[in-house]
Amino acid sequence: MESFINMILLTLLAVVTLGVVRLRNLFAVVILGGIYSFLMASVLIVLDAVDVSMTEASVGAGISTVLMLTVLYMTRVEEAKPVHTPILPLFVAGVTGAVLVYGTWGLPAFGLSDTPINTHVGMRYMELSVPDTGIPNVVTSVLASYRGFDTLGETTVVFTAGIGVLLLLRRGVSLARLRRKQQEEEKPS
Amino acid sequence: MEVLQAIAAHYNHWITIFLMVAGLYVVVARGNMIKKLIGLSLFQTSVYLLYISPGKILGGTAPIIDPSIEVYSNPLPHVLILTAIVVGVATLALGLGLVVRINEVYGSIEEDEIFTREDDDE
Amino acid sequence: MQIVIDILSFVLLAAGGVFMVISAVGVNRMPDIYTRLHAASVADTLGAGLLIAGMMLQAGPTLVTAKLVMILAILFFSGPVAGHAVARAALAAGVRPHVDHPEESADACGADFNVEAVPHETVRDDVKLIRSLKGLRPAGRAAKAKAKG
Amino acid sequence: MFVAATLAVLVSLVLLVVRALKGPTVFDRLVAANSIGTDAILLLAVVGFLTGRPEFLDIAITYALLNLIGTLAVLKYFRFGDLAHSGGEEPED
Repeated sequence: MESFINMILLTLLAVVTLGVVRLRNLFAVVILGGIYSFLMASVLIVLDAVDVSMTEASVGAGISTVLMLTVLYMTRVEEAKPVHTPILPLFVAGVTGAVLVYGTWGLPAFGLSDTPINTHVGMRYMELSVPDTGIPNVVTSVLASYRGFDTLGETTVVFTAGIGVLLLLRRGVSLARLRRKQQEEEKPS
Repeated sequence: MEVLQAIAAHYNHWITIFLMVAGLYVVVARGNMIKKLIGLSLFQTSVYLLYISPGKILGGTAPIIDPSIEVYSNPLPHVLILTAIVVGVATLALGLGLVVRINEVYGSIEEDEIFTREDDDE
Repeated sequence: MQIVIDILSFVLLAAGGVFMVISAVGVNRMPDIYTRLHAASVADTLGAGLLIAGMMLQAGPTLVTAKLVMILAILFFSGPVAGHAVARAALAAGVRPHVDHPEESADACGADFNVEAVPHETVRDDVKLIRSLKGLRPAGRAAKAKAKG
Repeated sequence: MFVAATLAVLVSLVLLVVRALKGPTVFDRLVAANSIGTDAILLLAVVGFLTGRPEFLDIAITYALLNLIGTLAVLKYFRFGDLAHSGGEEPED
Protein backbone atom coordinates (compact mmCIF):
# COMPACT_ATOMS: atom_id res chain seq x y z
CA MET A 1 0.00 0.00 0.00
CA GLU A 2 2.82 2.41 0.92
CA SER A 3 4.53 1.65 -2.37
CA PHE A 4 1.26 2.25 -4.27
CA ILE A 5 0.57 5.66 -2.66
CA ASN A 6 4.17 6.58 -3.33
CA MET A 7 3.86 5.71 -7.03
CA ILE A 8 0.61 7.65 -7.51
CA LEU A 9 2.04 10.75 -5.85
CA LEU A 10 5.23 10.53 -7.90
CA THR A 11 3.20 10.28 -11.12
CA LEU A 12 1.25 13.40 -10.14
CA LEU A 13 4.56 15.12 -9.43
CA ALA A 14 5.78 14.30 -12.95
CA VAL A 15 2.52 15.58 -14.50
CA VAL A 16 2.74 18.87 -12.59
CA THR A 17 6.37 19.20 -13.71
CA LEU A 18 5.26 18.91 -17.33
CA GLY A 19 2.83 21.78 -16.68
CA VAL A 20 5.59 23.88 -15.12
CA VAL A 21 7.81 23.32 -18.16
CA ARG A 22 5.10 24.09 -20.72
CA LEU A 23 3.26 27.13 -19.29
CA ARG A 24 4.46 30.63 -20.15
CA ASN A 25 2.43 32.71 -17.67
CA LEU A 26 4.82 33.00 -14.74
CA PHE A 27 2.00 33.43 -12.21
CA ALA A 28 0.54 30.09 -13.21
CA VAL A 29 4.03 28.58 -12.99
CA VAL A 30 4.49 29.92 -9.45
CA ILE A 31 1.11 28.50 -8.37
CA LEU A 32 1.98 25.14 -9.94
CA GLY A 33 5.27 25.37 -8.06
CA GLY A 34 3.29 25.61 -4.81
CA ILE A 35 1.27 22.54 -5.81
CA TYR A 36 4.52 20.76 -6.67
CA SER A 37 5.89 21.51 -3.21
CA PHE A 38 2.78 20.18 -1.46
CA LEU A 39 2.94 16.97 -3.52
CA MET A 40 6.65 16.63 -2.83
CA ALA A 41 5.98 17.07 0.90
CA SER A 42 3.33 14.32 0.73
CA VAL A 43 5.82 12.01 -1.04
CA LEU A 44 8.38 12.71 1.67
CA ILE A 45 5.82 11.83 4.36
CA VAL A 46 5.20 8.51 2.65
CA LEU A 47 8.99 7.98 2.50
CA ASP A 48 9.12 8.52 6.31
CA ALA A 49 11.06 11.78 6.15
CA VAL A 50 8.75 13.81 8.39
CA ASP A 51 11.23 16.56 9.29
CA VAL A 52 12.26 17.04 5.67
CA SER A 53 8.62 17.15 4.66
CA MET A 54 7.82 19.95 7.08
CA THR A 55 10.84 21.96 5.93
CA GLU A 56 10.05 21.38 2.25
CA ALA A 57 6.45 22.52 2.70
CA SER A 58 7.36 25.67 4.58
CA VAL A 59 10.25 26.52 2.27
CA GLY A 60 8.77 25.41 -1.07
CA ALA A 61 5.14 26.39 -0.64
CA GLY A 62 5.74 29.26 1.76
CA ILE A 63 8.92 31.27 1.38
CA SER A 64 9.71 30.45 -2.26
CA THR A 65 6.20 31.38 -3.43
CA VAL A 66 6.29 34.71 -1.63
CA LEU A 67 9.82 35.50 -2.89
CA MET A 68 8.85 34.65 -6.49
CA LEU A 69 5.70 36.80 -6.27
CA THR A 70 7.71 39.73 -4.95
CA VAL A 71 10.15 39.44 -7.84
CA LEU A 72 7.28 39.11 -10.34
CA TYR A 73 5.88 42.36 -8.94
CA MET A 74 9.18 44.08 -9.66
CA THR A 75 9.64 42.57 -13.14
CA ARG A 76 7.04 41.25 -15.58
CA VAL A 77 4.63 38.36 -15.64
CA GLU A 78 4.56 36.97 -19.17
CA GLU A 79 7.48 34.99 -20.52
CA ALA A 80 8.58 35.90 -24.05
CA LYS A 81 8.13 33.40 -26.87
CA PRO A 82 11.27 31.30 -27.30
CA VAL A 83 13.48 32.53 -30.12
CA HIS A 84 15.50 29.39 -30.71
CA THR A 85 14.15 25.95 -31.57
CA PRO A 86 14.32 23.69 -28.53
CA ILE A 87 15.82 20.77 -30.48
CA LEU A 88 19.35 20.98 -29.07
CA PRO A 89 18.27 21.34 -25.40
CA LEU A 90 15.78 18.47 -25.89
CA PHE A 91 18.59 16.35 -27.33
CA VAL A 92 20.92 17.17 -24.42
CA ALA A 93 18.18 16.46 -21.87
CA GLY A 94 17.19 13.22 -23.62
CA VAL A 95 20.75 11.88 -23.77
CA THR A 96 21.37 12.78 -20.11
CA GLY A 97 18.13 11.10 -19.09
CA ALA A 98 18.93 7.96 -21.10
CA VAL A 99 22.38 7.62 -19.54
CA LEU A 100 20.93 8.09 -16.04
CA VAL A 101 18.15 5.53 -16.65
CA TYR A 102 20.82 3.07 -17.86
CA GLY A 103 22.60 3.69 -14.56
CA THR A 104 19.53 2.80 -12.46
CA TRP A 105 19.81 -0.90 -13.41
CA GLY A 106 22.82 -1.15 -11.14
CA LEU A 107 21.02 0.38 -8.13
CA PRO A 108 19.32 -1.67 -5.42
CA ALA A 109 15.51 -1.94 -5.52
CA PHE A 110 13.22 0.40 -3.59
CA GLY A 111 12.44 -0.26 0.07
CA LEU A 112 14.92 -3.02 0.95
CA SER A 113 16.66 -3.03 4.33
CA ASP A 114 19.91 -4.82 3.40
CA THR A 115 21.26 -2.27 0.90
CA PRO A 116 24.64 -0.61 1.58
CA ILE A 117 23.05 2.72 2.50
CA ASN A 118 20.86 1.10 5.15
CA THR A 119 23.39 -1.19 6.83
CA HIS A 120 26.29 0.99 8.02
CA VAL A 121 26.46 4.38 9.66
CA GLY A 122 22.75 5.28 9.64
CA MET A 123 21.80 2.29 11.73
CA ARG A 124 24.67 3.00 14.14
CA TYR A 125 23.16 6.41 14.82
CA MET A 126 19.80 4.71 15.45
CA GLU A 127 21.36 2.52 18.15
CA LEU A 128 23.52 5.17 19.79
CA SER A 129 21.19 8.19 19.74
CA VAL A 130 19.20 7.52 22.90
CA PRO A 131 22.14 6.30 25.08
CA ASP A 132 24.40 9.13 23.87
CA THR A 133 22.12 12.16 23.73
CA GLY A 134 18.77 11.13 25.19
CA ILE A 135 16.88 12.54 22.16
CA PRO A 136 14.31 10.13 20.68
CA ASN A 137 14.20 11.94 17.31
CA VAL A 138 17.36 10.67 15.61
CA VAL A 139 17.29 13.32 12.87
CA THR A 140 17.43 16.06 15.50
CA SER A 141 20.22 14.41 17.45
CA VAL A 142 22.38 13.88 14.34
CA LEU A 143 21.71 17.39 13.04
CA ALA A 144 22.30 19.31 16.26
CA SER A 145 24.61 17.06 18.26
CA TYR A 146 26.72 14.64 16.20
CA ARG A 147 27.06 16.95 13.20
CA GLY A 148 26.50 20.31 14.85
CA PHE A 149 29.37 21.93 12.94
CA ASP A 150 27.63 21.18 9.63
CA THR A 151 24.69 23.21 10.83
CA LEU A 152 27.08 26.01 11.75
CA GLY A 153 28.41 25.95 8.17
CA GLU A 154 24.85 26.00 6.83
CA THR A 155 24.07 29.06 8.94
CA THR A 156 27.16 30.75 7.48
CA VAL A 157 25.91 30.05 3.96
CA VAL A 158 22.49 31.54 4.74
CA PHE A 159 24.13 34.57 6.34
CA THR A 160 26.35 35.10 3.29
CA ALA A 161 23.34 34.84 0.97
CA GLY A 162 21.47 37.41 3.08
CA ILE A 163 24.38 39.84 2.89
CA GLY A 164 24.57 39.24 -0.86
CA VAL A 165 20.90 40.09 -1.34
CA LEU A 166 21.28 43.22 0.79
CA LEU A 167 24.29 44.38 -1.24
CA LEU A 168 22.48 43.71 -4.52
CA LEU A 169 19.29 45.51 -3.63
CA ARG A 170 20.50 48.45 -1.53
CA ARG A 171 18.95 51.74 -2.39
CA GLY A 172 22.12 53.77 -2.76
CA VAL A 173 24.24 55.20 -5.53
CA SER A 174 25.24 52.40 -7.85
CA LEU A 175 27.60 52.68 -10.77
CA ALA A 176 25.25 51.17 -13.34
CA ARG A 177 22.36 53.44 -12.39
CA LEU A 178 24.62 56.50 -12.59
CA ARG A 179 25.79 55.45 -16.05
CA ARG A 180 22.21 54.97 -17.24
CA LYS A 181 21.22 58.36 -15.89
CA GLN A 182 24.12 59.94 -17.73
CA GLN A 183 23.08 58.28 -20.98
CA GLU A 184 19.52 59.51 -20.59
CA GLU A 185 20.74 63.05 -20.01
CA GLU A 186 22.99 62.91 -23.02
CA LYS A 187 20.33 61.56 -25.38
CA PRO A 188 18.05 64.64 -25.77
CA SER A 189 20.94 67.06 -26.35
CA MET B 1 3.19 -9.36 -11.81
CA GLU B 2 6.94 -9.65 -12.31
CA VAL B 3 6.93 -6.64 -14.59
CA LEU B 4 4.96 -4.61 -12.04
CA GLN B 5 7.47 -5.50 -9.35
CA ALA B 6 10.37 -4.52 -11.58
CA ILE B 7 8.68 -1.18 -12.27
CA ALA B 8 7.96 -0.56 -8.57
CA ALA B 9 11.57 -1.35 -7.72
CA HIS B 10 12.91 1.48 -9.86
CA TYR B 11 9.94 3.87 -10.19
CA ASN B 12 11.40 6.36 -7.70
CA HIS B 13 14.64 6.50 -9.63
CA TRP B 14 12.89 7.09 -12.93
CA ILE B 15 10.69 9.89 -11.64
CA THR B 16 13.74 11.44 -10.01
CA ILE B 17 15.55 11.32 -13.36
CA PHE B 18 12.52 12.80 -15.13
CA LEU B 19 12.37 15.75 -12.72
CA MET B 20 16.13 16.24 -13.06
CA VAL B 21 15.99 16.21 -16.86
CA ALA B 22 12.99 18.56 -16.88
CA GLY B 23 14.89 21.00 -14.68
CA LEU B 24 17.93 20.75 -16.93
CA TYR B 25 15.79 21.37 -20.03
CA VAL B 26 14.17 24.47 -18.51
CA VAL B 27 17.55 25.90 -17.49
CA VAL B 28 19.06 25.33 -20.94
CA ALA B 29 16.13 26.06 -23.26
CA ARG B 30 14.28 28.99 -21.65
CA GLY B 31 15.57 32.54 -21.80
CA ASN B 32 13.46 34.00 -19.01
CA MET B 33 15.57 34.25 -15.86
CA ILE B 34 12.76 33.59 -13.38
CA LYS B 35 11.87 30.48 -15.37
CA LYS B 36 15.51 29.43 -15.24
CA LEU B 37 15.50 29.75 -11.44
CA ILE B 38 12.31 27.67 -11.27
CA GLY B 39 14.06 25.04 -13.39
CA LEU B 40 16.99 25.14 -11.00
CA SER B 41 14.69 24.48 -8.05
CA LEU B 42 13.08 21.58 -9.97
CA PHE B 43 16.56 20.10 -10.30
CA GLN B 44 17.16 20.69 -6.60
CA THR B 45 13.99 18.93 -5.46
CA SER B 46 14.84 15.96 -7.66
CA VAL B 47 18.07 15.63 -5.68
CA TYR B 48 16.01 15.51 -2.46
CA LEU B 49 14.12 12.54 -3.89
CA LEU B 50 17.35 10.90 -5.05
CA TYR B 51 18.71 10.96 -1.49
CA ILE B 52 15.56 10.15 0.46
CA SER B 53 14.12 7.23 -1.53
CA PRO B 54 16.97 4.70 -0.96
CA GLY B 55 16.75 5.39 2.78
CA LYS B 56 13.13 4.21 2.95
CA ILE B 57 12.57 0.70 4.27
CA LEU B 58 9.17 -0.78 3.39
CA GLY B 59 7.24 -1.50 6.57
CA GLY B 60 9.40 0.87 8.59
CA THR B 61 8.37 4.19 10.11
CA ALA B 62 9.91 7.58 10.74
CA PRO B 63 13.20 7.50 12.73
CA ILE B 64 11.78 8.63 16.07
CA ILE B 65 12.64 6.03 18.69
CA ASP B 66 9.65 4.41 20.38
CA PRO B 67 9.79 1.20 22.45
CA SER B 68 6.85 -0.35 20.58
CA ILE B 69 8.43 -0.13 17.10
CA GLU B 70 11.06 -2.34 15.51
CA VAL B 71 11.86 -1.09 12.00
CA TYR B 72 12.88 2.48 11.21
CA SER B 73 13.92 4.15 7.98
CA ASN B 74 17.45 5.48 7.60
CA PRO B 75 17.78 8.93 9.27
CA LEU B 76 21.05 9.99 7.63
CA PRO B 77 19.69 11.13 4.22
CA HIS B 78 17.05 13.19 6.04
CA VAL B 79 19.76 15.11 7.89
CA LEU B 80 21.72 15.82 4.70
CA ILE B 81 18.63 16.99 2.82
CA LEU B 82 17.45 19.25 5.64
CA THR B 83 20.70 21.17 5.22
CA ALA B 84 20.31 21.15 1.44
CA ILE B 85 16.79 22.61 1.55
CA VAL B 86 17.82 25.56 3.70
CA VAL B 87 20.87 26.27 1.56
CA GLY B 88 18.63 25.92 -1.52
CA VAL B 89 16.27 28.67 -0.43
CA ALA B 90 19.26 30.91 0.35
CA THR B 91 20.63 30.47 -3.17
CA LEU B 92 17.15 31.02 -4.63
CA ALA B 93 16.87 34.32 -2.76
CA LEU B 94 20.29 35.39 -4.01
CA GLY B 95 19.38 34.45 -7.58
CA LEU B 96 16.13 36.40 -7.38
CA GLY B 97 18.06 39.37 -6.04
CA LEU B 98 20.32 39.17 -9.09
CA VAL B 99 17.24 39.02 -11.35
CA VAL B 100 15.82 42.19 -9.79
CA ARG B 101 19.17 43.94 -10.21
CA ILE B 102 19.48 42.87 -13.86
CA ASN B 103 15.95 44.12 -14.46
CA GLU B 104 16.89 47.48 -12.95
CA VAL B 105 19.90 47.88 -15.22
CA TYR B 106 18.62 46.42 -18.50
CA GLY B 107 14.85 46.79 -18.12
CA SER B 108 14.33 43.15 -19.09
CA ILE B 109 14.73 39.65 -17.70
CA GLU B 110 14.82 37.89 -21.07
CA GLU B 111 18.28 36.67 -22.00
CA ASP B 112 17.92 37.39 -25.72
CA GLU B 113 16.75 40.97 -25.20
CA ILE B 114 19.65 41.60 -22.85
CA PHE B 115 22.13 40.25 -25.40
CA THR B 116 20.75 42.41 -28.22
CA ARG B 117 20.88 45.43 -25.92
CA GLU B 118 24.50 44.68 -25.10
CA ASP B 119 25.30 44.45 -28.82
CA ASP B 120 23.57 47.77 -29.50
CA ASP B 121 25.65 49.47 -26.83
CA GLU B 122 28.95 48.44 -28.44
CA MET C 1 -18.17 -1.49 22.21
CA GLN C 2 -15.05 -1.47 20.05
CA ILE C 3 -16.99 -2.92 17.12
CA VAL C 4 -19.58 -0.12 17.33
CA ILE C 5 -16.85 2.50 17.25
CA ASP C 6 -15.19 0.74 14.33
CA ILE C 7 -18.41 0.60 12.30
CA LEU C 8 -19.26 4.20 13.10
CA SER C 9 -15.82 5.49 12.15
CA PHE C 10 -15.85 3.42 8.96
CA VAL C 11 -19.16 5.01 7.97
CA LEU C 12 -17.79 8.48 8.72
CA LEU C 13 -14.54 7.86 6.81
CA ALA C 14 -16.39 6.44 3.80
CA ALA C 15 -18.81 9.37 3.71
CA GLY C 16 -15.93 11.81 4.02
CA GLY C 17 -14.11 10.11 1.16
CA VAL C 18 -17.21 10.25 -1.02
CA PHE C 19 -17.58 13.97 -0.35
CA MET C 20 -13.91 14.56 -1.17
CA VAL C 21 -14.38 12.89 -4.56
CA ILE C 22 -17.65 14.77 -5.18
CA SER C 23 -15.90 18.05 -4.45
CA ALA C 24 -13.04 17.26 -6.83
CA VAL C 25 -15.45 16.21 -9.59
CA GLY C 26 -17.36 19.45 -9.04
CA VAL C 27 -14.21 21.52 -9.36
CA ASN C 28 -13.63 19.84 -12.71
CA ARG C 29 -17.19 20.02 -14.06
CA MET C 30 -18.43 23.45 -13.00
CA PRO C 31 -18.45 26.11 -15.71
CA ASP C 32 -16.65 29.09 -14.13
CA ILE C 33 -14.49 30.15 -11.21
CA TYR C 34 -17.31 31.25 -8.89
CA THR C 35 -19.21 27.97 -9.15
CA ARG C 36 -15.95 26.02 -8.81
CA LEU C 37 -15.34 27.77 -5.50
CA HIS C 38 -18.73 26.51 -4.39
CA ALA C 39 -17.73 22.94 -5.26
CA ALA C 40 -14.31 23.28 -3.63
CA SER C 41 -15.81 24.35 -0.31
CA VAL C 42 -17.44 20.92 0.06
CA ALA C 43 -14.00 19.39 0.65
CA ASP C 44 -13.15 21.93 3.34
CA THR C 45 -16.33 21.42 5.35
CA LEU C 46 -18.07 18.08 4.86
CA GLY C 47 -15.14 16.12 3.43
CA ALA C 48 -12.52 17.14 5.96
CA GLY C 49 -15.03 17.27 8.81
CA LEU C 50 -16.31 13.71 8.32
CA LEU C 51 -12.84 12.26 7.68
CA ILE C 52 -11.41 13.89 10.79
CA ALA C 53 -14.44 12.84 12.86
CA GLY C 54 -13.85 9.24 11.78
CA MET C 55 -10.17 9.49 12.70
CA MET C 56 -11.03 11.04 16.09
CA LEU C 57 -13.24 8.04 16.90
CA GLN C 58 -10.32 5.74 16.12
CA ALA C 59 -7.79 7.74 18.13
CA GLY C 60 -9.85 7.92 21.31
CA PRO C 61 -9.29 10.55 24.01
CA THR C 62 -5.57 11.14 23.39
CA LEU C 63 -3.24 13.91 22.25
CA VAL C 64 -3.89 12.85 18.66
CA THR C 65 -7.54 13.86 19.00
CA ALA C 66 -6.53 17.27 20.31
CA LYS C 67 -4.30 17.78 17.26
CA LEU C 68 -7.12 16.65 14.95
CA VAL C 69 -9.46 19.19 16.58
CA MET C 70 -6.87 21.90 15.93
CA ILE C 71 -6.52 20.90 12.27
CA LEU C 72 -10.30 20.94 11.88
CA ALA C 73 -10.54 24.38 13.48
CA ILE C 74 -7.85 25.80 11.18
CA LEU C 75 -9.54 24.28 8.12
CA PHE C 76 -12.94 25.65 9.15
CA PHE C 77 -11.57 29.15 9.49
CA SER C 78 -9.08 29.20 6.62
CA GLY C 79 -11.35 27.63 3.99
CA PRO C 80 -13.97 30.40 3.89
CA VAL C 81 -11.30 33.11 4.17
CA ALA C 82 -9.37 31.72 1.21
CA GLY C 83 -12.56 31.15 -0.83
CA HIS C 84 -13.83 34.65 -0.17
CA ALA C 85 -10.45 36.13 -1.04
CA VAL C 86 -10.33 34.18 -4.32
CA ALA C 87 -13.80 35.35 -5.34
CA ARG C 88 -13.01 38.95 -4.45
CA ALA C 89 -9.71 38.92 -6.31
CA ALA C 90 -11.30 37.30 -9.38
CA LEU C 91 -14.00 39.95 -9.41
CA ALA C 92 -11.42 42.69 -8.95
CA ALA C 93 -9.39 41.29 -11.84
CA GLY C 94 -12.48 41.42 -14.07
CA VAL C 95 -13.33 37.73 -14.46
CA ARG C 96 -16.92 37.68 -15.70
CA PRO C 97 -19.39 35.31 -14.01
CA HIS C 98 -20.92 32.66 -16.21
CA VAL C 99 -24.51 33.67 -17.06
CA ASP C 100 -27.49 31.83 -18.53
CA HIS C 101 -27.88 34.02 -21.65
CA PRO C 102 -24.43 34.82 -22.92
CA GLU C 103 -25.76 36.36 -26.15
CA GLU C 104 -27.61 39.06 -24.20
CA SER C 105 -24.72 39.86 -21.90
CA ALA C 106 -21.91 39.45 -24.41
CA ASP C 107 -21.86 43.04 -25.61
CA ALA C 108 -22.82 44.41 -22.22
CA CYS C 109 -19.87 42.75 -20.49
CA GLY C 110 -17.08 44.67 -22.11
CA ALA C 111 -13.41 44.32 -21.36
CA ASP C 112 -13.90 46.23 -18.12
CA PHE C 113 -16.80 44.09 -16.77
CA ASN C 114 -19.66 46.56 -16.47
CA VAL C 115 -21.34 45.55 -13.23
CA GLU C 116 -24.78 47.06 -13.93
CA ALA C 117 -25.30 45.11 -17.12
CA VAL C 118 -24.84 41.57 -15.80
CA PRO C 119 -28.35 40.10 -15.98
CA HIS C 120 -27.95 37.41 -13.36
CA GLU C 121 -29.91 38.55 -10.30
CA THR C 122 -27.90 36.84 -7.58
CA VAL C 123 -24.62 37.90 -9.11
CA ARG C 124 -25.79 41.48 -9.26
CA ASP C 125 -26.86 41.41 -5.60
CA ASP C 126 -23.48 40.10 -4.53
CA VAL C 127 -21.73 42.75 -6.56
CA LYS C 128 -23.88 45.52 -5.07
CA LEU C 129 -23.02 44.23 -1.63
CA ILE C 130 -19.32 44.28 -2.35
CA ARG C 131 -19.50 47.64 -4.06
CA SER C 132 -21.00 49.15 -0.95
CA LEU C 133 -17.77 48.16 0.76
CA LYS C 134 -14.84 50.38 0.04
CA GLY C 135 -12.77 50.20 -3.10
CA LEU C 136 -13.85 47.65 -5.68
CA ARG C 137 -11.43 47.70 -8.56
CA PRO C 138 -13.48 47.46 -11.77
CA ALA C 139 -16.16 49.90 -10.64
CA GLY C 140 -13.57 52.26 -9.21
CA ARG C 141 -11.48 52.07 -12.35
CA ALA C 142 -14.47 52.76 -14.62
CA ALA C 143 -15.51 55.72 -12.47
CA LYS C 144 -11.99 57.12 -12.57
CA ALA C 145 -11.81 56.74 -16.35
CA LYS C 146 -15.09 58.64 -16.65
CA ALA C 147 -13.86 61.38 -14.34
CA LYS C 148 -10.66 61.74 -16.32
CA GLY C 149 -12.33 61.56 -19.74
CA MET D 1 -10.97 1.13 6.38
CA PHE D 2 -8.23 3.75 6.19
CA VAL D 3 -7.33 2.22 2.83
CA ALA D 4 -10.69 3.34 1.43
CA ALA D 5 -10.27 6.86 2.78
CA THR D 6 -6.72 7.04 1.37
CA LEU D 7 -7.93 5.93 -2.05
CA ALA D 8 -10.71 8.55 -2.03
CA VAL D 9 -8.24 11.30 -1.14
CA LEU D 10 -5.86 10.12 -3.88
CA VAL D 11 -8.65 10.13 -6.49
CA SER D 12 -9.67 13.67 -5.56
CA LEU D 13 -5.99 14.68 -5.67
CA VAL D 14 -5.71 13.40 -9.25
CA LEU D 15 -8.86 15.28 -10.32
CA LEU D 16 -7.68 18.50 -8.70
CA VAL D 17 -4.30 18.27 -10.43
CA VAL D 18 -6.19 17.96 -13.73
CA ARG D 19 -8.04 21.19 -12.93
CA ALA D 20 -4.83 22.93 -11.88
CA LEU D 21 -3.24 22.08 -15.23
CA LYS D 22 -6.34 22.92 -17.31
CA GLY D 23 -7.65 25.98 -15.44
CA PRO D 24 -8.20 28.79 -17.93
CA THR D 25 -7.58 31.59 -15.41
CA VAL D 26 -5.02 31.90 -12.64
CA PHE D 27 -7.84 31.84 -10.09
CA ASP D 28 -8.96 28.36 -11.19
CA ARG D 29 -5.45 27.11 -10.57
CA LEU D 30 -5.48 28.85 -7.21
CA VAL D 31 -8.72 27.17 -6.15
CA ALA D 32 -7.24 23.83 -7.18
CA ALA D 33 -4.01 24.60 -5.31
CA ASN D 34 -5.95 25.45 -2.15
CA SER D 35 -7.94 22.22 -2.37
CA ILE D 36 -4.74 20.25 -3.04
CA GLY D 37 -3.36 21.72 0.18
CA THR D 38 -6.43 20.47 2.06
CA ASP D 39 -6.08 17.06 0.41
CA ALA D 40 -2.40 16.88 1.38
CA ILE D 41 -3.32 17.59 5.02
CA LEU D 42 -5.96 14.85 5.03
CA LEU D 43 -3.67 12.43 3.19
CA LEU D 44 -0.99 13.01 5.81
CA ALA D 45 -3.45 12.30 8.63
CA VAL D 46 -4.93 9.21 6.98
CA VAL D 47 -1.52 7.75 6.04
CA GLY D 48 -0.43 8.31 9.64
CA PHE D 49 -3.32 6.15 10.85
CA LEU D 50 -2.72 3.64 8.05
CA THR D 51 0.91 3.04 9.07
CA GLY D 52 0.01 3.02 12.75
CA ARG D 53 1.89 6.16 13.81
CA PRO D 54 -0.57 9.08 13.93
CA GLU D 55 1.76 11.27 16.04
CA PHE D 56 2.91 13.41 13.16
CA LEU D 57 -0.21 15.53 12.91
CA ASP D 58 1.73 18.61 13.99
CA ILE D 59 3.05 18.67 10.45
CA ALA D 60 -0.52 18.73 9.15
CA ILE D 61 -1.17 21.82 11.27
CA THR D 62 1.87 23.48 9.67
CA TYR D 63 0.54 22.59 6.21
CA ALA D 64 -2.86 24.06 7.00
CA LEU D 65 -1.36 27.38 8.09
CA LEU D 66 1.01 27.51 5.10
CA ASN D 67 -1.81 26.76 2.70
CA LEU D 68 -3.74 29.80 3.91
CA ILE D 69 -0.66 32.03 3.84
CA GLY D 70 0.28 31.00 0.29
CA THR D 71 -3.22 31.61 -1.06
CA LEU D 72 -3.57 34.97 0.67
CA ALA D 73 -0.14 36.11 -0.57
CA VAL D 74 -1.11 35.41 -4.19
CA LEU D 75 -4.48 37.09 -3.79
CA LYS D 76 -3.09 40.13 -2.06
CA TYR D 77 -0.80 40.52 -5.05
CA PHE D 78 -3.79 40.49 -7.39
CA ARG D 79 -5.85 42.85 -5.31
CA PHE D 80 -3.16 45.46 -4.74
CA GLY D 81 -0.17 44.43 -6.86
CA ASP D 82 1.97 44.70 -3.76
CA LEU D 83 2.53 42.20 -0.97
CA ALA D 84 3.33 44.92 1.55
CA HIS D 85 0.10 46.87 1.02
CA SER D 86 -1.90 47.42 4.20
CA GLY D 87 -5.18 46.80 2.36
CA GLY D 88 -6.83 49.99 3.58
CA GLU D 89 -7.28 52.09 0.47
CA GLU D 90 -7.83 51.74 -3.24
CA PRO D 91 -4.46 51.63 -5.01
CA GLU D 92 -3.66 54.19 -7.67
CA ASP D 93 -3.68 52.60 -11.13
